[in-house]
Amino acid sequence: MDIKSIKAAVECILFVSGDPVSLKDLAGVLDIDQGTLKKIINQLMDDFDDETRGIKIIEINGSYQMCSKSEFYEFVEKLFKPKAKGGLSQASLETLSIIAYKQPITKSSIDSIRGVKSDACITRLVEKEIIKEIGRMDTPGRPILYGTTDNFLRLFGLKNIGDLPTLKDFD
Amino acid sequence: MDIKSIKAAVECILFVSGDPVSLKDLAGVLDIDQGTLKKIINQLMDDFDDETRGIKIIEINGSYQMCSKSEFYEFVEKLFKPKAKGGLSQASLETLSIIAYKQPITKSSIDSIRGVKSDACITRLVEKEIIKEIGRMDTPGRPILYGTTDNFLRLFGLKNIGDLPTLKDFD
Amino acid sequence: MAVTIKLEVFEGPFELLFHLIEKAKVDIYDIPIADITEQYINYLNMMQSMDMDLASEFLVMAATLLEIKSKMLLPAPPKIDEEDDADPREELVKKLLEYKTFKELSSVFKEKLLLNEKSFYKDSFLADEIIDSFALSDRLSVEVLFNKFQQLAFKKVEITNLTYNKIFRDNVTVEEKISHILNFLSAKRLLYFDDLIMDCMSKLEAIVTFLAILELIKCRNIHVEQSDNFNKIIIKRR
Repeated sequence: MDIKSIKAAVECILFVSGDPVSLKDLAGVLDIDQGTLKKIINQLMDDFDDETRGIKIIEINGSYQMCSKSEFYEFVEKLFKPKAKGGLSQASLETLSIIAYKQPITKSSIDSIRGVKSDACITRLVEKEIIKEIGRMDTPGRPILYGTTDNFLRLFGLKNIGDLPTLKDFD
Repeated sequence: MDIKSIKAAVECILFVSGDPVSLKDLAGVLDIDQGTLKKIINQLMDDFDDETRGIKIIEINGSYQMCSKSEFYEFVEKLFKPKAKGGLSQASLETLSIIAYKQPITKSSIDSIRGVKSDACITRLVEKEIIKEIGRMDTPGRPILYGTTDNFLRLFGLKNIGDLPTLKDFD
Repeated sequence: MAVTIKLEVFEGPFELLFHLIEKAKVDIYDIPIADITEQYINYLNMMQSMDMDLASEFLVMAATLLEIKSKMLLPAPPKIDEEDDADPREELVKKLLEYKTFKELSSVFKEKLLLNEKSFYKDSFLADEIIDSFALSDRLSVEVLFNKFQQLAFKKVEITNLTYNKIFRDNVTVEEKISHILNFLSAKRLLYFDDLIMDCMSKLEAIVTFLAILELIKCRNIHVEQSDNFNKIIIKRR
């Protein structure tokens, strides 16, 4: 398979999938090594940067997904009146930012940083699949440890958790 | 808006929609006259012909829809392991061919042409939105009249129902 | 469940404290603790209708502030060792700064979210829908369809004098559905609306199910709730 066909095949697969597809799966089905494919996909992502393109490919935790470019939101909005995604409250955003940087973290640690109870925020974030239970702490009561999900990365346009804005002179 | 942005916007809208979008709606939302837009979309469709592209835009009854190129079906099939359906059964194809050429047609007429009951086939075709109820016959019992859908046109790559191969020495 | 009443605009004691420190335009590393404590307590007094849960947190902070204040008023104890001359405010300042960091980060997140909300993803195709996303000109060709029809046409069956079959209606009634739902609810504490609808064999049955639910709500037999948009709709017996 030449590079052109590989690009086309990746575009096709990502379009059909809708959901993210891992580099591993793509390499397997196209029968190419992951390193080479990664380079080709990076090229493909650059191709999508072109101003005649209305869609793009994003990378999330080693998987790729096709999505529309936000520049054209106004047309999409006019035409389809998409359901409001219902953003996040200030309190939920605070809770989320603590979890993002401090994960894995327990509810009581979050409460202590925020100075208030975060139960409602945590419930909402879990429901929206932005955070999830990623384990239990080995202390009495075995409190739940929370961490962020891939959906979190996608919602905030991050490739992986290392992509978070860095914390300056802190901690 | 320049041509490049219009192309990008159309790509974006068709991607988000998934379903066909009419030229009229596209022209309305982009605020361009339909004639100009049609020319630009034709250009865009040519752009998609490129061998690096895995998706394409098809025209159905004055609407446009984004779909994947069938060349890459094998990869998609391998990756997503679709249930071994492989499209339509012989019985369903028979039933569908009768409906396509004889629409509007009642179930009992189909039964009588095929010589067997077609209930299950019709149910499956309606579920797959390949055929639909298009009215009722004005006779006792008011039997349902079936016809093909836009999805039928899309599945068989037809622009409109007049595009069906004509029946020569028949009827 | 207690109704959460927001105390002015302050979500918690840290937020209020920050507000006071910023308003007083003082250095966070050198908080005039007596002044700030007074302002903080005045603020608490001003707030009449307080939610108890929140109030306790605000009160804990008031106590902390008072403790720091008293420590600072006391003459410094004789030094036992070098490290023991910690500023009583240090712990509080550390916590305030940590909170401030995340508060600032949350606005960065907010911007990112707003930007990304304008991007859309395609609904994921289920495995059996994949076939439909292709223009299957090579798999489901028109020729196949045409040939099928020609074969049939040559059977020369009589199409005239057709006897019409009866149309059978799905015979699920609203009454049956109502007892079905009530039966379920006598065995289980709650039901999900989605599950009820998914169990339906036909569109008509789904409609009948929906009508049954409406009827049960009207007769106050059941209670339906949804915690947020697009969450699962829960059906409970009243």
